[in-house]
Amino acid sequence: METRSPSFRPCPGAETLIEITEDDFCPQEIIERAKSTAAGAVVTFLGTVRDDGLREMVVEAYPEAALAELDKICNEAADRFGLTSVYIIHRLGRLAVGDNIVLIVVSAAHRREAFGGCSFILEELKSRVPIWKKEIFDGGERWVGT
Amino acid sequence: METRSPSFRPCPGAETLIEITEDDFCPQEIIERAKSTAAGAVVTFLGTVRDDGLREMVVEAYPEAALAELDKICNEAADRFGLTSVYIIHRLGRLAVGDNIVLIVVSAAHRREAFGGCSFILEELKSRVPIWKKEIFDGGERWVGT
Amino acid sequence: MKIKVRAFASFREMLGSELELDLPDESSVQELLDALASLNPRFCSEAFDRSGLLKDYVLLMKNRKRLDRDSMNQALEDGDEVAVFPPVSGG
Amino acid sequence: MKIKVRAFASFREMLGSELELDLPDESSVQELLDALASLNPRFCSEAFDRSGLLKDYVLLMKNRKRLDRDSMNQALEDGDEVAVFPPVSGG
Repeated sequence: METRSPSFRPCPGAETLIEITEDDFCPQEIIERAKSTAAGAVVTFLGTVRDDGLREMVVEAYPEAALAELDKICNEAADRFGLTSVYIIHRLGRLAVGDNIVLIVVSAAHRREAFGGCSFILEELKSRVPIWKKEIFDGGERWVGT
Repeated sequence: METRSPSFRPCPGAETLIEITEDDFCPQEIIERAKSTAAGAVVTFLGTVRDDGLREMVVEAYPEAALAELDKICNEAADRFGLTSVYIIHRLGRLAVGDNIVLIVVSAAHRREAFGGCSFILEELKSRVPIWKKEIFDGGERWVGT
Repeated sequence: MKIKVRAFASFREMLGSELELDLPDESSVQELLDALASLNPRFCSEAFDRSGLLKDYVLLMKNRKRLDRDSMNQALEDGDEVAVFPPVSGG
Repeated sequence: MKIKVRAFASFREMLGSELELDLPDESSVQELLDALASLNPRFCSEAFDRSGLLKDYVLLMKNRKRLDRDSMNQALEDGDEVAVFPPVSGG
């Protein structure tokens, strides 16, 4: 299942894109889009599957609710940190060790806003967005955070 | 003038690369290098020339001293935040609006270390490393920070 | 009335990802949960404590809006979508 | 003795990027700066206050190590590299 959604409630002035998708993504492509002559700072968070002895990871979402929540977070962050653009891509499905899980790219005029906005989005994503990760080991499996 | 230097005092365990160069860089290439199965988080700062009404920017360095100071910062950050890898590239020479100026890519097991390390390196770079930027406007020019 | 139930993560593994329950008109959220508990004993023991109260960690949404514990007696309407899931862990 | 002087940013524009001064043996950092001031009146007025003290914002390195204001009387040695520059602004 792939769900693509350009942000449906864009923050005035901020360019936003939110995707929840089984496809891998290309950080470079998004970073290039985030660059603009109004922004002097682009901060990127890339989350990948860390080798904690696991064989693979499965990511599941409540896609409609997750997109709506990400969209809210995106607008909150753009307002609060005065961001020029916000891009969020979260992958779904079976992922191997080293695979990309999530990409957050924000741009702003200055570095503090860009760092603050990117880190805020990640924390909110982890605590509010209905997405779950299950780690699969050779000897068993467990849902992360439960 | 191009000055390339693999880090000469690498932090034990952390992969590091420091460059001061006239050439442009490719964030994707560095992000791919920063990814490792030991790291779950890659944080990237890209600084670009913001359009503040300027025509171009000129970046100048005391290259030997700048490389030595960046190397120190790199090792301090790796130690303090337990980073898996640190990459710093700073450009020199004449840059146009929108051009890349600086790239900092760090990886760590967890997001907090990666954000903390990347932001620490940028702040230290701005305050300690002998690199100067001059903004050139249609009506004049000024050295930044003086 | 028909209520669409969507379950995620560990609760999806117990209940299936999507089911439709036929409940008496004006059934409450609590009554929907009771019906789910009676469908699956594992869900019952994972989601409820011994006194029959929903455990704190269980999260609910109605029509994609979070429901808090004060809303358990809220009446549902035909076509409502109720989601039940454990704490989220994205990112 | 020969002292290599490297100047950066606005000071490079006044002094040139690299020059070699021939000073009496055991000249101090202060004496080197006085020599530089006498070379270029603009550097003199930008780097020194009216009482002849180096302004706080002027930064110095000897052999790529920062020199603080306590080291102004330090004797230089033949072949030393002294750098003079305004506050840095990289990043």
